[in-house]
Amino acid sequence: MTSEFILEVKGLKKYFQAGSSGWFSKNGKQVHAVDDIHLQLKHGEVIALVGESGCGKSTLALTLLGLEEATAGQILFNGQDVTHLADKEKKEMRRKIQMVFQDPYESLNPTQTIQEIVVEPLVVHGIGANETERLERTKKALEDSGLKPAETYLNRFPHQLSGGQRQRVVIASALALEPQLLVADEPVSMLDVSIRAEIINLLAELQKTRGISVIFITHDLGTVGFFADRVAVMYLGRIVEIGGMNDVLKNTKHPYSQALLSVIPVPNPRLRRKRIILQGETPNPVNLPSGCRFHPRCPIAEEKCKQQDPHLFNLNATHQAACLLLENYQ
Amino acid sequence: MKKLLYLLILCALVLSACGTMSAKPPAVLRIGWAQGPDSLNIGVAWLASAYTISELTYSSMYELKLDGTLAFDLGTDVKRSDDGLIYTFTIREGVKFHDGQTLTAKDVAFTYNLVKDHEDFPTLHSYTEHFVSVEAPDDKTVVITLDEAIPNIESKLVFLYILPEHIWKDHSAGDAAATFENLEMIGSGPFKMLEYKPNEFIRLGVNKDYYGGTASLDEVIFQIFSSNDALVQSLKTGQIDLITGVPNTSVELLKADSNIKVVSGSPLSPDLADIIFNIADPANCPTDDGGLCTGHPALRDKQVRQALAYATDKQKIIDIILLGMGETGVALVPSGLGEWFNSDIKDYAFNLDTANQMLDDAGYKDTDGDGVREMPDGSQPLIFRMNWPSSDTTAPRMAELLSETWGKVGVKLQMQGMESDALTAICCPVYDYDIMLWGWVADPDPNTLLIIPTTDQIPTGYNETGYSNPKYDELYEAQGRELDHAKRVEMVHEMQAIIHEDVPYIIPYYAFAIEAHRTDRFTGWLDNETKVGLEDPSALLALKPIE
Amino acid sequence: MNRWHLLQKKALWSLFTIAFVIVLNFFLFRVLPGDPARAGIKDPRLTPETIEALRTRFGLDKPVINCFKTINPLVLGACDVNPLETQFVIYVKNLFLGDLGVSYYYNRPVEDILKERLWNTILLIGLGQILAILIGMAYGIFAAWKARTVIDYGALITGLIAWSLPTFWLGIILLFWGSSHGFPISGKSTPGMSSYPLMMQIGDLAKHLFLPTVTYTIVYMAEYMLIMRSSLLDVLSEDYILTAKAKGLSVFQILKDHALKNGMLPLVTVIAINLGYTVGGVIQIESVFSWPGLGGALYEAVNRTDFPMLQGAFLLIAVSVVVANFIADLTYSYLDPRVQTG
Amino acid sequence: MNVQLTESSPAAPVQRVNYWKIVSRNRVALLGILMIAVAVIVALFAPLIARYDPKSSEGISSSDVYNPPSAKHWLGTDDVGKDIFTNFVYGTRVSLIVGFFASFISIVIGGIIGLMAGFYGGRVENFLMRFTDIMLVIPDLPLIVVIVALTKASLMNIIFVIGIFGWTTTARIVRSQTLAVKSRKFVLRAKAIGAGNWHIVIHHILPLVLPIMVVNAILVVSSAILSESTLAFIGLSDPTAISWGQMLNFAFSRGAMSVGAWWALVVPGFGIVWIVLALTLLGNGLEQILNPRLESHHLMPGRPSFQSEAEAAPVKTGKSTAPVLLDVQNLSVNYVSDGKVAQAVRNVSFQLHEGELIGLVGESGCGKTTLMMALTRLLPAAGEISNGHVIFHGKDLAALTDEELSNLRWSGISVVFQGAMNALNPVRTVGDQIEEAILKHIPHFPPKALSARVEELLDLVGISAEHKNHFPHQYSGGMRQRAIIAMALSCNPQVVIADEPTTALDVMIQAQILELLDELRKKLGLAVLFVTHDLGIVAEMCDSVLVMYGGVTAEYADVDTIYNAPRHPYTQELLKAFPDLTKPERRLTSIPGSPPKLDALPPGCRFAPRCPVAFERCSKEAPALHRLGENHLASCHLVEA
Repeated sequence: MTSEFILEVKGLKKYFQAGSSGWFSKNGKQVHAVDDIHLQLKHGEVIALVGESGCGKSTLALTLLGLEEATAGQILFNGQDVTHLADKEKKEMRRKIQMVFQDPYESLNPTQTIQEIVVEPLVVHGIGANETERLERTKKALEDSGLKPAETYLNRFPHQLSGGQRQRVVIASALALEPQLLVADEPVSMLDVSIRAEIINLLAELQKTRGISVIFITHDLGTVGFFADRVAVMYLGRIVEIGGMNDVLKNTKHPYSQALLSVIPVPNPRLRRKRIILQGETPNPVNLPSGCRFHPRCPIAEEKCKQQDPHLFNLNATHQAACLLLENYQ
Repeated sequence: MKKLLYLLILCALVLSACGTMSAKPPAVLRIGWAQGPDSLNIGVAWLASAYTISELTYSSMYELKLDGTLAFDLGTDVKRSDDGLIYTFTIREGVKFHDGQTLTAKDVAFTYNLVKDHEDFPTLHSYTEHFVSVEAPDDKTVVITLDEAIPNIESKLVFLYILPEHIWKDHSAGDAAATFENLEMIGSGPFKMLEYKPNEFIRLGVNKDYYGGTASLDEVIFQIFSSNDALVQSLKTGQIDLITGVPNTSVELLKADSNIKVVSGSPLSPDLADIIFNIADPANCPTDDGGLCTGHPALRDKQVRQALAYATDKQKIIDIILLGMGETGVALVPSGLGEWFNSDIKDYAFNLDTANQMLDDAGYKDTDGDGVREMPDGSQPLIFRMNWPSSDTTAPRMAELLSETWGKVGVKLQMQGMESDALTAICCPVYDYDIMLWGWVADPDPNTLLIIPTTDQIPTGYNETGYSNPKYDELYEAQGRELDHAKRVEMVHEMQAIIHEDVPYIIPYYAFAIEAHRTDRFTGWLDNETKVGLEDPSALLALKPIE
Repeated sequence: MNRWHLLQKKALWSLFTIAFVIVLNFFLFRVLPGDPARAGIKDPRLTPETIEALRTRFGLDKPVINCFKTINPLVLGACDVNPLETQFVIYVKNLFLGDLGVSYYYNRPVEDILKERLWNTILLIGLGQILAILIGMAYGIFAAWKARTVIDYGALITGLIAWSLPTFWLGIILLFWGSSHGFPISGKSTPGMSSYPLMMQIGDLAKHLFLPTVTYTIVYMAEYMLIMRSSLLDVLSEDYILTAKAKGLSVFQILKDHALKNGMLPLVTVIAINLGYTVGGVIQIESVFSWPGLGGALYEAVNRTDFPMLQGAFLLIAVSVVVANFIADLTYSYLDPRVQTG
Repeated sequence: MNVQLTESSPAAPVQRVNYWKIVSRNRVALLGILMIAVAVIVALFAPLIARYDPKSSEGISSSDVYNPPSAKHWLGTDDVGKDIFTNFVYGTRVSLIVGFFASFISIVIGGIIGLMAGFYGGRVENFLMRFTDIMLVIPDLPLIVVIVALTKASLMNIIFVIGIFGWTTTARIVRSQTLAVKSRKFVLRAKAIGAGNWHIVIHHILPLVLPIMVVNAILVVSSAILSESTLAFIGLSDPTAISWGQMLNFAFSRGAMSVGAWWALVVPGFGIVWIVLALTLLGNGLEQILNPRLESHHLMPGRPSFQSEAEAAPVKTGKSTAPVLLDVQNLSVNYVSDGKVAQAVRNVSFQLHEGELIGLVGESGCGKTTLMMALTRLLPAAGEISNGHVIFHGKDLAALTDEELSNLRWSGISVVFQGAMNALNPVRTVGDQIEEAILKHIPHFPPKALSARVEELLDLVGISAEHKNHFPHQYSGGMRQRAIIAMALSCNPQVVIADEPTTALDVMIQAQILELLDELRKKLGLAVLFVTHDLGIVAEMCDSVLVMYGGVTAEYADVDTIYNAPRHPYTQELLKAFPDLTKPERRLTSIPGSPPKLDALPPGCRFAPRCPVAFERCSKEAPALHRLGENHLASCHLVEA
C-alpha cells in the first residue's frame, strides 16, 4: 500500500466519435461521455455514483477498468498510473479491479456452466495450482456469495437459475480473484424489487468482511443509503456534487442534485414533498451548452452561468458541489 | 403524334394481312431446325445451316448432287491446261441476281479473289489455297491460275458461292468483309432471302427467275427451335413439314405416326466421330509450337492400339448411342463419300480374347494383380486419360461403354469432358492428352480428311494424333497431283488401309443422317434416296403441295 | 445521414461494384485455363496465317496489360507499351462506347445481340417477379394472419416444397405437362409469327410466356411467401399491433395500415439480396424453355465457348443485378422512414 | 437462447440430452432428420440397394432405351438403356458428397470472414463486409458456370468452385451474430476478468455463433446440392460420377421429353427435391428452436369468455361517492396451452369510480398485466376469461361481440402501453397514428379540423405541433410516452388503463410523465387504472391500491391504509423491501423465493411458501377475501376476525 487512496482519478476524459465513420464519410463530432472527472477513493471506502442515463457513469466505470481507453487524464491505482497499460499489465490490474454488471441475464454466458463461469477468471490468471484447488476456490466463492451448497450449482446453467441467483454467480466470479476494488454497475436495477435487498446486503457484507473498496453505480440512492460512505452525483459527464451520504441526501446543494433527489418516488403517501421537475431532457453530450452545462435546465440559473463553467467548490471538508451560486458558500 | 402514326400503320398492317389471307394461300414449306445459321456472311460462317441457306440462295460453279457427285451449276464448260495449272471456265449467261443485276464472270472472279485475299474467312479461304490468280477476261469466262496441279478443283469451287460484286465491293477491304452482316443475302440461287430473324426464323421466297427451273413452292421457312423436343413435337402437330436432324431417340416415335415418314442414310457431309490416340513421339515433339508430348507410351505401340480396336464393340455403341441409326466405321473416309470409301477393308472384329491375347503377347501384363495391365517394363499402368468436348452429349455415353469393354482387357480410363477450347489447348500440337473423343466434318472430296494424319500437319496442329508415316505422306502427295480419277481413287483407298492398319484413330461408326417429313401437305419427297440433305436444292424444287 | 447522402453513398458503391465486376470480368477470362484466342478460332485445321488474322480481328494480338503479354500462360511482355494499346484499356474504352466486342459465334456485335435478349429477360423476370411478389405476399399475409391453422400449415408445407424444387426441374415437369396441353415449348414466339396481326402476336407471346413465367413465379413465390409469413408473424406480435387493436381498428385495417408496410421491409431486403440468385434461376428457366434471354445467352455461350458473348452476358447480368439492387435499396429507404431520416 | 451445443464442457451429457430432446420435440426438424437419414443410408449402402452395376452395359441393346418402369427396371431405363433406379441410388452419393464438402468450404471461409469482421470491427470489418457485399451482388450461378466451364468439370473442381462462392450469406450471418454476441455483457465481463481475444473468441463467441452456423450450414448444403445439380443439368458435371442433375441432363438433351419418358425426368428431380426439402425442413426446424417465435400474435382470434362459477354477490370497493365507471366482478383469466390450463387471474373484483386512480401493484408474474389486458379483452390468443364480468356503462365487456367491443375500445377505455418505442408503429408518423384513432371512432370528423385536433392533443401533452409529422424514432423516450398519452386521450375516453407507463424511463422523465398524467386526470376527470411495481409512485399518485399476488387479490385498500396499516404479510414484506430515500440508513429486507408459476400453484394460500408468518392452515386452505373495513379487503387467514 503505497498510497492513501486505492483509486485516484485526475481530469479523466473519455470522448467518442459521434456517428459512424465509414470510408466515405467522416465527421469530427465527439460525444463527451466523461469530461474532466476528479475522484479519490480510500481503501475500503464505498462510493455511490448517481445520475440519469447518459450522464457518463457507466463509461466512467468502463474507463476505470481499462475496458475503454481514456482520452485524457490520469487514473492512479494504489498510486500507480494505470491509465495506459500494455496488455499484460492491464491483465494484472484487472485481477485487482473487478466489475459486477447491471444485467445478470446478459452478463453470464448461456453456454457455460456455473462452474466454468466462476473458474474462468482463475484459469485466465493462472491462479490455483491445479483443478482441485481451483474447484475449491470456486466453491468457496459461490458459498461466500450465498449459493449454498455450492455443489448443487456447479453443473447448472445460468438459465436454470433465478435472477438473484445469477447475480450472485456474477459476484462470485468477480470475488474469486479477490479484488481490491469492485465496480458494481447498477447490480440490482434489473431485479424485482422484492429481491434487490438480498443482493445489496450481500455486497455490503462482502465489502465489510473483505475490506474491499466499492464504486456503486446506481440511479436509486435509497437502496445503497445504508452502506455507501459517499455519494457523487453526475450530470453530462461531470461530477456536480460529491460528499458524504448524509451531506448529499440531507443537505443537498447543487440544483441538479436537489431536483434529482426530489423526484425519486418515496413510498410514503403522507409525505408531501416539493418536487422539482426539470423540463426537457438532458442535452445531447455532442453539443454541450456553454458555461455551466446545467444552466439551460437550471431553475435558479443566473446570467453568469451561461459564461462560466464552474468547478467543484468546497462546501465543507467532505462536501463539494459545482455550482457558481455556491462559490462563496462558506 | 407518334403514337397515332404507329396506330395507323398497325391498322394498315392488319388490313393488308387480311387482304392477302383471303387470296389463295401460298404454298409454304416449313422446315424445323434446332440451330440457325451463325451468320449470313458465308465468309465467316461456321455452321452447316449457314451453308444450307447459302446453297439455296447462291449459285456456285459446281453443285453437289444427292448421290455425292459434283455437277456444273453456274459453269457450262471447263478447260484445263496440259500442265493442270490453268483452268478456263465458261459460265451461264443471263443469270440474274435477286436484285435484278446480271451475274457475270466478273462477279465470279471478284468472289474468288475476295476469298483468296481474306485469311479471316476461316473455312472458305482454305479452298483457294493453290490459287495464284483469278481473272475474268469477258462476261462469261473465268480463268483460274494455280501454283500446283490439283485433281479436285470441283470440290474446291463447290462451296465458293458467287457473291454480287456490286454489293460486296464496298465491304471487301480489310475487316469490312468479315464484319459485313449481309442480311439481304443477294444471290442468284433458286430461293431469295425475304426475312431473317436471328434465332427465330428465316423466310425464303422462290426465285421465279432461277435458271434451273422454278419450284412449286412459294416460300420456304426455316424455323429455329431451341430444343430438339420442340422440333419433334412441332413436326407431330404439323407446325412444320420437315426436320433434318431428327434425334435418334425420337425415330421410333415418329415412325409410329402415319403422316410422317422417316428417312435415314449416310449424309452428304458426314460428321465423323473419332477415338483419337496421342501417338506423338516425345523424341520428335514439335516443341517450337508448344509441344509437350505427354501421351501414354503404351499408345505409341501399334499392338496396343490394335488390341483396343479389337476391344471396341462398335455395334453396341451404334445400338445404344445411335439406337442403331448408323453403320460401323472403318477408316478416316466415311461411307458417305461414295466411291472414295474403301469398302474392302476388313475391320477389327470385336473380340476381347484376341485383344487380351495381343496385349499379353506384347508384354503388357497385369503384374500387380489390380486388374490393370502395366507397361512391359513395369514402369506404369495402362491408365489413359480420355477427354471430349463437354458440349457433346453422346461422347460421355461412348466413354462409358469404352471404359467398360476396355476395362475387360486391363485398360483403365480417367474420363473428363472439357470445353472445346480447353480441349484444343491440350490437343495439338501440344499433345498433352492420351485419348480424345472428337470428330471432323467431311468435305465431299476426301482430301481434307486425308491431309490430317500427314507429317507436315504435326506442327500446325491439324494432325491430332502425331501420326507420321512416310509412305502415307508420299501417297498423300501423289493423290493430290494425280489427275487420273481412277488412279486417285485407288491411292485414296490404299491410304485408308494404312490408317486402318496403324490405328491412330478408331472410327467407331458412321452415323446416319435422319430426316423426317410430313406426307400430308407436300408430295414429291425424294424419300427413296438413301441420302438425305438439303444441300441439293433440287430436293426442294421437286416438292408439290397437296391441294 | 439523410436520404440524399445515402443515395449518393449507395450510388457510389454501386459504381464501385460495377468497376469491380468489369475488372473481374476481364481478367477472369484471361486467368482461367482455356485460351480465349483458341476459343475464338474453334478449329485446329486453320492455317497459322488464318489464326493470326483472327487474333488480330478480335484484338487478341495485343498485350493484356502493361508488362503482361498474356496472363495464362503467364508470358511477361514489355512494360513500355502504350497503355492505350493494351487489351484491358481497349476493353474498358470500348465498354464506355457501348462496344462489347464481336461474338465469335454470331459474328455480330455482342451488344446488338444482348440488347434484344435483355428485353426478353426483363419481360420474363419482370412479369415473374411481380406475380411472385404479389401472390407470395398475399399468401404470406394470409398464412400469418391465420397462424397455427390448417391454412398456415398448408402454406408452410407447400412453400417449403416449392422452395426445394430445383428451378430447372420444375421447368422440365411443366414443359412435359405443357407439351401435351397445347403449349408451345420453346422460344418466345412461333416462328413466322411476325407476319401476323399484332393481336395474334401478343397472344402468341403470352402463350410462350406462360410456362416460363409460371415456373419462375412458383419458385420465387414460395420464397417470398415464406419470408412474408415469418416477417408478418414478427410484426403481428409487435406491441404496436396491440395498440392498433386497442384503438378498436378492425383486423383488415390493422393488416393494411400497420402490418403490410412493416412486414414488407424484410421482403424488400431479401428481394434485393436475392437478385443475384434470381439470375441463376433465369439461366435455368431460359435454358429449359429456350427463352431467348440473357440467361439463355450465357448458357449458349458456355456451350459454344463464345467468349465475347459470355463476357458480355455476364457483365450485363452482373450490372443489371447491381442496378436492381440499388433500386431495391432506394425502395427500402423509401419504405422505412428510419433510413430516410435516422 | 436455450440451446447449448458445446461438447467440450464437463456437463456436456446433460446438454446433449437436452439438445436431442429439443430437436425431437420439433416435428419439422425431426422429419428433416429422418429424410436425411434415409438419403445417407441409401448413399452408404448404394451397392446393396441398387439392382445393377451402374458402370456396366452388359446385355443392353437398343430396345432397352427409355423403357417404362417394369418389374425388371422399377423406375424404367434411361437414354442408354441403363436402370434408372440404380443410377438414382448412386446419384445420392454425389449429391451428398458435393453438398457436404462444398458447404464445408463455404462455412469455413464464411465463418472466418464473419468472425473476423464481427470481432475486430473497424477497418477490418469495413473491408471484409464490403467485399462480401460485392460478392453477394455478383450473381454467383453465372460465375460458377463460367468458371467450371473454363476449368474442367471434375467433382473436385465443382466442389471447390461451389464452395468458394457459397460463403457470402454465412459471412453475413456469422458477422451479425458475432456482433450481437460481442455486444453482450458476458463478453465485456470476460474482458473485465482479463481474458484475451483468443480466449474470448473460443469460449464466449464461438459457442454462441456455432448453433447459427450449423443452421446456416444446413441451408448452404442444400444450396450447394442445388448448384451441383444445376451445373450438371447445364452439362457441367463429372462424367465418372453419376449425379441426379447429370441424369436429368442426359434425359433432357437426349429426347426423353419427345419420347414421353417421364420416368427419366421425374425420378432424378424427385431425389433433388427429397434431399433439399429434408435439409430445408431441418434448417427451418433448427431455426425455430434457436429463435423461438411466439406461439401467437395479436390478430389471432381470442378464446371465448365463459362463466365457470355461480354468480357471487357483487364486491363493492372504494369510498368514493362518484359513480362507478368500471365494475370488475370475480374476474378470472386462464391460459390454455397444449390442453393445459393455468390460472393467471382468479376472482379479482374492484370498482373504478369516476376520477379515481387505482394502483395495481405486485411483483412481475403476479397477474397485473393479464388482468389489465382482460379488461378490454386484449389477451393473447391462449388467454380466456373464465369467469366474471367487466361492466362498463351497463355492458359486460367480457360478453360483447368483437365489433361492439371494437367500438368501445379507445372511445370508452383507452390504454397507455409500456415500452413506448414498441407501442408506436415505426413506419408511420405520430400524427398519422393519432388521426387514425380519431377517424376510427368518429369517421366523419371534419378533415380540416382533424389536423388541428391532433395538434391540440400533442400540445396537451407538451409536444409542439412541428413534431406531428415526425416518426417515432425521431422522438426521445419521454416524448414517445407523451405521444402515447396523447393518443390515448384522442377519443375522449372515460377510463385510461396505464400499464407501467414510466418503466425504463429516467426518474426525471418519469416525474414529468407522472405529473402530466396527474394533471390530465384532474383536468379531464379521467378514471385511471395504474399498473406498476413501484411502490413510491403508487404512494405519490394513487387513491386506492390493489395488491396482487399469484393472480389473486392480496389486499385492497386506500393508499394510506396500505402504507401505514397493511394487513396482508405480502404487502408488509413488499414495503420492507422497497427503498425509501428519506430513510437512507434503513436496511432493506427481501422476500425470499419468487412468485409461484401459474401452472404450478401451491395448494392453499399462494403466498404461503414465502410467507414469514405462515402456519399449517396456510398450505392447505386458500384464504377468502376478508373485508376489514369499509374500503379494506385482504385475503389472509390471519386477518380472519
